[in-house]
Amino acid sequence: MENLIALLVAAPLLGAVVLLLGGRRLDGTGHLLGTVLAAASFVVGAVLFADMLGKGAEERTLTSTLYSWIPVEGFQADVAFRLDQLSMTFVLLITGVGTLIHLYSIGYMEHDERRRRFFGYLNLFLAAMLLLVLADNYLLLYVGWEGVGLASYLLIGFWQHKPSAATAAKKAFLVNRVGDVGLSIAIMLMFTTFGTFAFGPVLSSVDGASEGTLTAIGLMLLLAACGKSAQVPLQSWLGDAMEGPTPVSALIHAATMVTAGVYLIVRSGAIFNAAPDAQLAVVIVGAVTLLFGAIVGCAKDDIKKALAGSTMSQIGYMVLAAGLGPIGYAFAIMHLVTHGFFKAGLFLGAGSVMHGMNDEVDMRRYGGLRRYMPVTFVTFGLGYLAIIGFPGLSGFWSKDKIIEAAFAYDDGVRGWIFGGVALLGAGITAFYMTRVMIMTFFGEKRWQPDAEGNPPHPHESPKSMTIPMIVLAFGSVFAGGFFAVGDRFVNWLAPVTEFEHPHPVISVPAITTATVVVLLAGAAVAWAMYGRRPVPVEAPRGSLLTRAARRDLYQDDVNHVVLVRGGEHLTRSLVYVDHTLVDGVVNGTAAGFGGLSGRLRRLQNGYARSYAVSMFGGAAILVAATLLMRAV
Amino acid sequence: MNPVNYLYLAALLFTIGATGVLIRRNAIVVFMCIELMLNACNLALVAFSRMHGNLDGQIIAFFTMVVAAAEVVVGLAIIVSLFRSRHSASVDDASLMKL
Amino acid sequence: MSTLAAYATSTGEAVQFWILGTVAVVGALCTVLMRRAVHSALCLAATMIVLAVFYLANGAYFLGVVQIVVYTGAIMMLFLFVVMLVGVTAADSLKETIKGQRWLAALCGLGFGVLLVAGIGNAALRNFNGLGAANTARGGNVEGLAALIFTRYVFAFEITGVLLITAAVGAMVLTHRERTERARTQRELAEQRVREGKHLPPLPAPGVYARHNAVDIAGLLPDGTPSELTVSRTLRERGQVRDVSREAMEDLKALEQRSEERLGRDRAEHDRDGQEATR
Amino acid sequence: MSFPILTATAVLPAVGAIATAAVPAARRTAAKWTALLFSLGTLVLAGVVLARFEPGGDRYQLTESHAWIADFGVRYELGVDGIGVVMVALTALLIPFVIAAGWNDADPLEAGSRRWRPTQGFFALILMVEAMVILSFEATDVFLFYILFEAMLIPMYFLIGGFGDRAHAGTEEHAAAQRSYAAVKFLLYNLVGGLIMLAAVIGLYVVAGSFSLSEIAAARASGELEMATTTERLLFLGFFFAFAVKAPLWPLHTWLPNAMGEATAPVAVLITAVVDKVGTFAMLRFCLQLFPEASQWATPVIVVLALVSIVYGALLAVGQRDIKRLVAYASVSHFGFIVLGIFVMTSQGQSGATLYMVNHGLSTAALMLVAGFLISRRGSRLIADYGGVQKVAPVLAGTFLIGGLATLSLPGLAPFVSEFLVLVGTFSVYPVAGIVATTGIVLAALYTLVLYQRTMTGPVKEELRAMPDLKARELAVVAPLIALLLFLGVFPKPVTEIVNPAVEHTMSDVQKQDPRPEVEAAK
Repeated sequence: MENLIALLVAAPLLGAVVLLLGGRRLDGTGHLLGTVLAAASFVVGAVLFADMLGKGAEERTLTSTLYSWIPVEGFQADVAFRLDQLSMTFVLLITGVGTLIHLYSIGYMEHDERRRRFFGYLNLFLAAMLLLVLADNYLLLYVGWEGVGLASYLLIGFWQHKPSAATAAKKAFLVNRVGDVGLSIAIMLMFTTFGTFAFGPVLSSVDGASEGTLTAIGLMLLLAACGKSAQVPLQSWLGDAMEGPTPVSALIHAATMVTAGVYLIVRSGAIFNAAPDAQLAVVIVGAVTLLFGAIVGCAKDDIKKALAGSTMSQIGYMVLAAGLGPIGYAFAIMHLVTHGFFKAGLFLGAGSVMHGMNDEVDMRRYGGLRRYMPVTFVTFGLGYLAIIGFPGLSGFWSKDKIIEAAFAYDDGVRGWIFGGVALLGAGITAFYMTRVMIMTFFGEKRWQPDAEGNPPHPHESPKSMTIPMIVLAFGSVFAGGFFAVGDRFVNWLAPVTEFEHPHPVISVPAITTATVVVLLAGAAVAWAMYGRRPVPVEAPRGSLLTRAARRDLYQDDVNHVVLVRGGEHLTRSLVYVDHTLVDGVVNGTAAGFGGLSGRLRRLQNGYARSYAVSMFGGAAILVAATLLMRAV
Repeated sequence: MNPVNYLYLAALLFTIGATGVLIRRNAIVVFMCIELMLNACNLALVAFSRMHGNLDGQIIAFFTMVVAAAEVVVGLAIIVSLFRSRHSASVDDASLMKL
Repeated sequence: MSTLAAYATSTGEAVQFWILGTVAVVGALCTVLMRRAVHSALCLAATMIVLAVFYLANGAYFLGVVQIVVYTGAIMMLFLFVVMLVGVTAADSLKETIKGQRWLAALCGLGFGVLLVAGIGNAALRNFNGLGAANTARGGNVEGLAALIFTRYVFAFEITGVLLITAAVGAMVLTHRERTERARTQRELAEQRVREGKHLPPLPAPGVYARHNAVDIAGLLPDGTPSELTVSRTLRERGQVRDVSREAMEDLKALEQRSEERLGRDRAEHDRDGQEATR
Repeated sequence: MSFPILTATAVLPAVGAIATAAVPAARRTAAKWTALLFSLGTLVLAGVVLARFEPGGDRYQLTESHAWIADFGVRYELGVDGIGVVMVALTALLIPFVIAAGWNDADPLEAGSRRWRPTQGFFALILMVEAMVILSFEATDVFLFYILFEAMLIPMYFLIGGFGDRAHAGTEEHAAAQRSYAAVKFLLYNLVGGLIMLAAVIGLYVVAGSFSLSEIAAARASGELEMATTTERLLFLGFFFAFAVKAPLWPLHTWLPNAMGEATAPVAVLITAVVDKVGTFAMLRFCLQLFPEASQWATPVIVVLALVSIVYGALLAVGQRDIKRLVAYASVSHFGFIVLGIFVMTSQGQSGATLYMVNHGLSTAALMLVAGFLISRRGSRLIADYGGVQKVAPVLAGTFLIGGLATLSLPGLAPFVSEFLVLVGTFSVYPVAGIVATTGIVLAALYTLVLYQRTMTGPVKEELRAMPDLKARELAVVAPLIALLLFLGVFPKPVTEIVNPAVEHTMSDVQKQDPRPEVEAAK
């Protein structure tokens, strides 16, 4: 069984290699190959899952060491895999959703001449993401971590001829790199503290290390998670990342890659448990991002960017839960999985809408689409209900648990604050998702012709696109309930992540009621604002908050002024300094010698008599020297 | 009188000759000044010969004369051919020793 | 003779040194300072003769004679010969053209002289052996020199012999111009003149005046300026052409003035005569 | 006595240089093939050396020793340790690529140009450089090393000054002036360094009475040879200065951008990937081994200089408008990492530094050679003259991206392994320095991706519409490099196995131990 683990990674990797090196011969069949290999990986995952279910809870962890990667004195890094319940969850999510999105992409990318390469990149992403969750040490995790970053870079910038796509790709990679610095430093700290960075030894010897060191490691891991999972303050890339094709947004920037930060925190739970300050930082980051993403999501008119804001916000929930410690880890992962279903479904629905609307993304130019795209409408609607936490659907089960856990944080003021934030977030979520729903599928048609003047002809998407949407909709509806009933999911993960029952500051039924009330209120407000009045095609100027939210609460502007402009000035002045000062000193010396030589050259006037004078003077000096030496 | 005075005289003549070489532009006169310097050296050598009581100084003076004769022959030949080509015997006219 | 060569100088030698030494220094200075090369050469010859006397006085009889024969007799004559060849009467300008050269030269000369004098003055040169023994050891100065030249210095001697021959050949090579083509006949020269179209007739004759040697006086053109063509190029280059153009005009002017005076006086006389006649 | 294989690795390219130069002027292709075959032969010999080298054996292996200048105790002494053998292999490996990449670079320019470009000379000079670099990696006699260290400047000078990049702004005369400026600057910088080193070499002989590395090191280790503290420090500085110019370390780096900018891309690779490595290699072999105490004394300053190099080089790379100068400044940054790894004196740092030398050679070669192919197509070195290349030449863009990703040390590619080892090695003794150096990876991403974005993505520029993709020859140059980068990225063990024992030796030279971890982790 251990040997199958490598196969999980190898299958999509093989696909990536073949598709990227294969050349145009594979243009006709490449997408099928990519999809088949992704599905093969899912099948292997399913086999391993079945095997795992057959074992006792404590014997479910599989490890497999392939070979010694970097053997250096005192520094041993292996290519080793660990498959436990946590990784298994991710493997199934990644390969499952991944396969569906491969399927979807066959239709979505049908007219793109570079479809083969797209599938190559998707396979590369799958391989890297699986490596990330299967790695048995932090360094190998780092490889996967950067690998998904690369795949994300390639896929965001897939339409490279669009300067905005290329810029967005670069931005995503760079912001992620800032997070990577955190991961690097965390690994180095682990190495100096424990002499190793393999999961087992590090996590089991946490007790020996000082709390300060652990807090430092925790904060660095948090920085890494912020980069990858688009948490404040490194969230700015996610909105721009929507420049990529929609399946990419669904797979990478909603369901899987952006949740890697949550995985990292949960995986390193032992470290965070021993460093409460770091945990607090995680919770704060989660809470802030939760509100930040939700507010941004309220103001965006671009359907994908609104969904991106929502993603940010939902991951904020997960990070918040992960920061709560053993009471939250399992819920974080549970929300991660349900979110994977409904958010991927929502994105695919959005893609389907765009597909039918000449790639229009502005929701103000949609309207009344429910009659033209019934399947999309239904699946999107189910996803919508799931995400706002409508009782009974997936999102309700997972989000409600997180809100409960947040109220249970620290029994006191903190519980109230973070519980309140989580509750407020649920309300805002209901508001902006209802807004998206209404603007897209209800109301009157506000369709506009595209740049070439063709009016849109909305139509239902082909089967290859609708089937994945339907499957995901099933997940959106039933997964949460399946997980939550009898604490199945919690029990499944508990051996890895530990679990404690949360004790909220107020009673659980009260919280549940409050949640339902808040989300109904949010939805009602949205209905009042967008459902009962016509939506203007041109966006109104809006309030101060709306304008700020449209601009991502000015975070990009701050980045631009501080980092981009500042950086430009810095590099420009450094280039100047290098040229004038560092080089100038040398060139100045050279010029000085040149000038001196020029002066001295005049002594060489060509007149023999002049030379004779110098000879004579030299002779005189020699005589003088001789006499002096004799005299001394 | 001390025979050292011959040395003083030789030094004086040598200096005058050297200064002449530096001052004059006419190649022939420059040559004469060089001869003057050589003669001054000869005088000193002869005086040394007398002081030390052996003849080696005179031998060297003798060789000096021979070499001076050879040098004059070649030098004057050079001056003549220079004059032929340049219609001038000034040493400053031959200032090609620079870039 | 042997006493002369001894280290103790006699009063006579002292007197001779001071007189002839002065002459030698003056001769040397004149060599440097005379404007005409020929004068320099003569002054140098005088200095050399004085030096010959000093050699004799120092007991270097052979060298003294050689100095007169070789230096004064041969080398200086060679100098004079070349001076004549190059232009005997051309006077050099003593104006310095290289900036600072004269000052530097003077400074170096003075410094060097002072250094030499100081060096000699500092040297311990008090005990002289005198040349007597050396000069008489083999029977005389010449024999003594000969013994040395042909024994210890024989290689140097032979090499200087080679050097002399080389120098003689070198001088010939340097000054000799090989005629590489046949000399042109008079006819060819004439034809060339016709082809070039200048001076077809013979060059104009120099000016001829009764009072002058005519060759060095340029003939005058109709406007009274001298014509370059009428005098030899060599004379021109030496600057020995005399310009009489102004002289002639002045002569004429003087003549006219004189005749004016004469005529004026005549007229006055005539007037007076006339007045007297009318009276 | 066994076959002198080390001498052979240097003699073969030297013979090749003569043979190439001797090919008649009209038969340019024959000369190219001669050069290529000789360089491949050298590669085979280097492979033999690598195979005969036993990682666990003596410190110096395959040694040769002959008297040379007996009066001064100068010997012709060769021998390779793990680091040397790796560097020899790297050099022998890269030269065939350099030759193949520069296949047409030295052809005569179009008619009407007055510049004379002797094709034979170009390839002969490259082989000459190879011979000297290889021998300098093998020399264990300080004097012999010094001679080679200086002598390799001569062919390099002519390669830089004589065979400029065809792509240049402005007139031919202006370009020639730039080129000669670059060549003279290269020469002067290195000569000044060499001069100071010569003084130190002589000083070492005066103090130690020998030029033999092993003798001096043994005498030092056994305590027979006592050096006064000041003497040792001065000698160390003399050596270090020369190597820091060569490496190049801030602020002695400014010759590199000029030289790399003006030279043809293969020669630029030769400079940065091969010749400059002699500097860092010599720091490891001579500075640390001969002057361990002084090396430790100077470590704080050198670490700071290396950090400045890393950050400064990267920032300047961001600010460049010229592709080749950008790569040059990136190299300055990378050399900062190498020097950092050498002087933090931990096993990880030194293994990383050695590995870095190899990986930087490969990654810079890949990036620079592809950049050279790109530049030769458009005839411009300015980034602003490009755009949208990805659309017309996807293979070229792809290889360029991989070269760039290697430069920014993406995990999975070889440079990551070495960079991380250097960082870990640094962090374990100087945490702050480690953190500062880590920020270099963000800047590396910045300059690489900005370069890629501006040249390869966006709308296609009008002038580039007809640009051809990589030809077979060019692909044959780049593909093996990329394959190696990938291979060493996922499986660096073959190299680390050879390097590790040598690093242990060096660590014992400087009498340093790796810091123990705070907590003994449970197994």
